[in-house]
Amino acid sequence: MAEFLSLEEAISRYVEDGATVALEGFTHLIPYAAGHEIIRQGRRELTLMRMTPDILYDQMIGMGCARKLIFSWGGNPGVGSLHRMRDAVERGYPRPLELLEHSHAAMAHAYEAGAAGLPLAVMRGYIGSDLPQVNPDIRHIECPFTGEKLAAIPSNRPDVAIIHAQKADRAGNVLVEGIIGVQKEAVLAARVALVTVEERVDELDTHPNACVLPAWTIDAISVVPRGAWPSYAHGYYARDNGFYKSWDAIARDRDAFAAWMREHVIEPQSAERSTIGSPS
Amino acid sequence: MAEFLSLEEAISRYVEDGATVALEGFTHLIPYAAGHEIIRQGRRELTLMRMTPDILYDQMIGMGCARKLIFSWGGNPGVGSLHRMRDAVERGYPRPLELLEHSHAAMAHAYEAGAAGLPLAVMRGYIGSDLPQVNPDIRHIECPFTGEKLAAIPSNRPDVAIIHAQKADRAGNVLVEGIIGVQKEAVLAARVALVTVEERVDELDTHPNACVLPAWTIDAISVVPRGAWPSYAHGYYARDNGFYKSWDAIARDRDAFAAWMREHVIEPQSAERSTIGSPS
Amino acid sequence: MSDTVPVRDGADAALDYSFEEMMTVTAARALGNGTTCFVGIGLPSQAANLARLTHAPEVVLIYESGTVQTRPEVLPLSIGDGELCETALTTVSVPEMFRYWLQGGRIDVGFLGAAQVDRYANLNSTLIGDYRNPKVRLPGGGGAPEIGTHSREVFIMLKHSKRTFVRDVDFITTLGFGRDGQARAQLPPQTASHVGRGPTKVITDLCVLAPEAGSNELVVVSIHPGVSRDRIRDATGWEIRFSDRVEVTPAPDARSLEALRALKARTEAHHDSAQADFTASAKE
Amino acid sequence: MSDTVPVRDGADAALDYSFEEMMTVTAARALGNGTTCFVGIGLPSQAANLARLTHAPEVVLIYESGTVQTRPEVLPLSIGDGELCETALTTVSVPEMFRYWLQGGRIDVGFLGAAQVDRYANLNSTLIGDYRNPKVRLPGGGGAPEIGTHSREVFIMLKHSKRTFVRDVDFITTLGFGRDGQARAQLPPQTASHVGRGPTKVITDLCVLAPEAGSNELVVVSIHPGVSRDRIRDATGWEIRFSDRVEVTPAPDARSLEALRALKARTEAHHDSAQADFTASAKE
Repeated sequence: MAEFLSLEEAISRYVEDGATVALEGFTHLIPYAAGHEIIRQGRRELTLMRMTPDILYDQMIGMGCARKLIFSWGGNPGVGSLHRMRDAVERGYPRPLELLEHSHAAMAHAYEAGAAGLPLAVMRGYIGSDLPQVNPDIRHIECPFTGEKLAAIPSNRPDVAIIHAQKADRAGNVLVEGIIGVQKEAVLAARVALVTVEERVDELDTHPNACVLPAWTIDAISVVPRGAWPSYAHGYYARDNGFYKSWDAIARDRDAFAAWMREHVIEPQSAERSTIGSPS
Repeated sequence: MAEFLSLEEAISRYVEDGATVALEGFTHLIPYAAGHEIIRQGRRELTLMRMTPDILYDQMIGMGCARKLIFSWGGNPGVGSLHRMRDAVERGYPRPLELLEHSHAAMAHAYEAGAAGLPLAVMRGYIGSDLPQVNPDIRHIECPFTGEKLAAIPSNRPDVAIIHAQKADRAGNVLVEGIIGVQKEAVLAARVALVTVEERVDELDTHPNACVLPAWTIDAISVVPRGAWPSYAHGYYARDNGFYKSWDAIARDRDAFAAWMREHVIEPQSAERSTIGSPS
Repeated sequence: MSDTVPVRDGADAALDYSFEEMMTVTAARALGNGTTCFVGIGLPSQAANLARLTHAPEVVLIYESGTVQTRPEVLPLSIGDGELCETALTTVSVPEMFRYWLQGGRIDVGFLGAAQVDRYANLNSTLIGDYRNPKVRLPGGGGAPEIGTHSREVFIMLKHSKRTFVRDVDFITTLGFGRDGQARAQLPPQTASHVGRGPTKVITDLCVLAPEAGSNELVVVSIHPGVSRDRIRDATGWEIRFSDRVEVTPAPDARSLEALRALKARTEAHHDSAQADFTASAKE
Repeated sequence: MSDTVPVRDGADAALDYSFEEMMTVTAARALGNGTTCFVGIGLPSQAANLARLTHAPEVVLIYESGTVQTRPEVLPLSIGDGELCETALTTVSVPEMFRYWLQGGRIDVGFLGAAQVDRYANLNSTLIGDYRNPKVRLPGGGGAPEIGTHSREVFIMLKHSKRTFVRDVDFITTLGFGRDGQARAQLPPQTASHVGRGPTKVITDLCVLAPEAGSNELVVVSIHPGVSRDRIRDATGWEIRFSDRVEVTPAPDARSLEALRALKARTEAHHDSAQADFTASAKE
C-alpha cells in the first residue's frame, strides 16, 4: 500500500546496491529527481533497465552507479549519442558497462509480459536482425497451431520500478496521463514500485478509462514538483528541449560532466535541488 | 476507412452466410440492433464468437442463424440460463449448435493476440480444468527460459467484428467509454469491423488516453440510437435489468420466443424498430 | 440465482435472520479489510459488498468486467452493470483485467459461486451429464478457471443441497484439489509457484467447510446456529465428515443485518424502477 | 542529426533550395494521402509532416511513443514531445503501440533513418566495429527492427556519404534484404506472410535508390537536379550502379518549400524559447 515518503527516504529504503532498477518514462515523465537521489545516495552495481535510456541514465552511468544496462535505444533524443554511456562502453570509464540489448518491440512486450505475470513474451520480431546473435535472451518458440517460429524473450521483472506521474490522491492512487509509455507495465512488473508526482490532490477527477495505478500497486510516493525536468509533465510543464541540446557539450567532456553533476545534483541543498529547472 | 451506412446496408454488405462473426460487448454496449438486423436478413451457418453470449446470441441461436459458438460464458447475467441456447445444445432445436468453449482469460488473451497480429496467445491457464479435454484448440508450449508449461490458444481472428459505441466524429473515429470489454481488440483482430453508435458528433472531445478507434480501422459505421438496448451505453441510458429478468420466461417456451421475435424484431417497420426500448 | 430466499421452515423462523442472511454475513466476515478480492456475480458480490459496507471499508473489489476498486451503491445484476464502472477507481479492458490484474498475481481472494462443488472442492459450472450429450447445459466457466488458480486463496459460496454438493463433479470447470485431492500438491514447481492455495472456505447456508489438511477433502468446520449435523448430512452428496473441532458460526450482528437489508432494499428498488422502464417501452 | 544543413558548395547555391530541402521534399512526395506511416524521429519526421502539410492532409502519422494520427504544429525534437500527444487523435501505451498497431499489421509505410545502410538496404544503428569491442557505440535499434519487417514497405532517408553508404554494415540492426539480398525471399511461408516488402526507396540528399528486382541490390533510380553521377559514386561505399532508366528527380515546388521553411521556422522558434527557459533556470 502506497506510503507518502520523502524522496530521500523512499530511495534509501527501497533501492539497494546490485538491484535491477527500471526508471521508466518514454521521453515524457522521466523520473529525473529520483534518479538524482540514487546518484546522491551513491548506489553501485545497479542493473539499469529502460527502453530509452537518455540523459538521466547517462548521468547515472557516468557517476558509476551501473554495472549493466538492459535497453533498446540509448541516446539523447533528437540530439545524438550519450557520451557518458559511450565512454563506459567504449573505454570502460568510469567502469565497464555490460549491455543487454533488445528492440523496442521486445522491451515493450517484455514489460507487458512481466505485468501479465508470465515468464516470457512471445512476439514476431528480430527477423533478419543480428541482435539475437549478441543477446542470449532472445530465443524462439514454435506456434503449435501454425508452425510459425516466433521470438521469445524473458519478461522484464525489475526489483524496483520508478516512475514520475502527474498526481496522487490522498489515498495514494496515481494518475499517469498523456504519453503513458510503459509506466503502468513497469510498475505492475516490479517487485517494488516507487512513484514521484507533481502534486497530491483530493480527487484524481479523471476519465473512467484513464491510466490509474491503485495505491496497493505502489510502495512509496514522493511529491516532487518538476521531478521530471528536463523531461516534462503533460499539463504541468513542457519538455526543456534546450537543455537536451546543451547536454551534448556537457557530457562530451569527463570534467565538464563531473563539474555539472557536482554543481546541479550532488552539492545543492534540497531546497535548491527542487528548483533546478524552474523557469523563474 | 469508415463509411457511414444504414445498418441494413452495412450488414447486407459485410456479413455473409458461414462467416465467423463476433458481436462483442461485455454486458455494456452490446450491439443488439446489429444482431437483430442479422436475424432479419436471415443469415445462416454463422460461427458466432463472443466471451459472454447473452440474450442477443440466445435470439440469434433461437432463430437458427448459427451453426457454432465460440465462447466462455453463455448465460443471462444475474438471471440464469439461455434457454434457446440450451434447446440448441441439448435438443438440437432449431438446429444443433457446435460449441468451442474457453475460459474468459483464454478468450481475452485470444482477442488480444488477434489484435497483436500473433497466431497464438500464451497464458497461464486451464490448470486442473477439464476444458482442455473437450477443446482441441487448447494446447501447450514450454517456456524456453523457465521450462514452465503454459497454455496456448489460437488467436481470435473473426471475419467480422461488430460493436456498439457511444459516438463517432464526422471523420468516423469512434469513442468507446466505460466498461470497454474486448471491443478494441475485437475490432483490431477482425478482417472487417462494423460499428453502431449512439450519435455522430463534430468532435469526440475526450481524454488523451481514451479508447478511440481511428476511422481507418473500421469499415462501416451506422448511427443507431439505443442500439445497445436492453444492454446500455454509459452516459446515454442504463441497462434494462427488468428486461433481462423478463427474458427468462419468454425464452423458456419455443412459441413464446417465436412470437416475441416476430413482434419485436422481424415485423416492425424500421421506424418502429428503432424505438424498441425507448422509454417514451 | 435468486437473491431472496425465504426462511425455510418453522425452526429457522425463530431466528431473526434467514439462512441466506446467515450465509452472506458469514462470507462477508471472511473478507479482511484491505484485501483485494476478485468478485463473482450473485452471492459472492452480495457478501463482498456487505464486507465493504461494514467491517472492511477498504476491501478492494474487482469485477472481471474491468472495474477496479469499485464501490457500488446497489448490487449489480450483471457483472458489468454501469454502477460498477461509475463507482470504480478505474476501468480497464477485459484483456488487461485477466492479464495484468488476475494472472499478474494481484488478487488475494477469488470469491466464486458455482452450480456444483465436490468433496475435493472442484467446481462445475459447465454441464450436467456428458460433454457431447449434456443433460443440462450450464453457462460455463467464465472467469472461474483462472480465478481459482491465480488468486492466493479462493472462497466458495453456494447453497447446500444434494444437487449442489456432489461426490464427484461431472466436469471440473475450476480446479479445487483435483479428482484425488492432490492435484495442487503434484503441480510441477514452475507452475506451483504461480498457483494459489486453492479453496480455503466453502460457505453455505448451513455451515462452513474447509479442506482437511493432507487429504484436502472438504469437512465441516463450523455449523450455523440452529442447524443439525443430520441436516447437513442430508444435504450433502457424499458422506460428509465433521472436523474434530467444529465451531458454531457466530450469528449475524445487528449492524451487518441492517446493512445487508438496506443494500438489498436499495437494489430491489433500483431494479424495479428499471423494470418499470421496460414495461413502458415494451408497451409501445 | 542537425536539422539545418547549409548548401554545400557554389554549384548548389545556384539552386533556390538546399540539398536537404530537396531530400525532404522528395521523401514527402513519396507518402500518399491516407497512408498510415510509422514515423522515425529526425529527417523522416520532417518529411512526413511536410507531406501532411502539403499534398497528403490525411496521411496518418504514428510515432512509437504511442501517439496515433498526430498533427504537430512544430517538429518534435524527441519521439515523445508533448506536441505529439496534444495533437493526436489518441495516445496509447508503448506496448499497445508495438503490439496492436505495428505488429498488428496496420502500417503501410515505415519511415526510417539510420547511421548506415548497405547495398542490400540493411540498416545499422547499433555500432561501428565489433559488438563486444565497439569503435563507436550508436544508440541502438529502438523500434526499427520490427518497423522494418512489419510495415508493408519501408522508406529510408539518410544523407549520402561513404560513411553512411557502406558495402556491408558491421551489424544488421534492421533487415533490408540480408547479407546476400535474398533474406526476405527465403523466409519460411508462415513468417513471410506477415513480413512486408522491405525497403522500396532510399532517399538521400543526392538521389533516390531502390532495390533492383531480383538481386535487391540498391541502384540509383533518380538523381536530384544538379548532381553528377560521379558525385554519387564518390559518396557511396560500394560500386554503385545506376538503373537503366534513371530519372531526374523533380525539383521542389514553391508550395512545398514554403511549407517546409515555415515548419522549420516555427520549430526553431519553439525550441529557442525552450532553450531560453533553460538558460534562465540554469542561472539560478
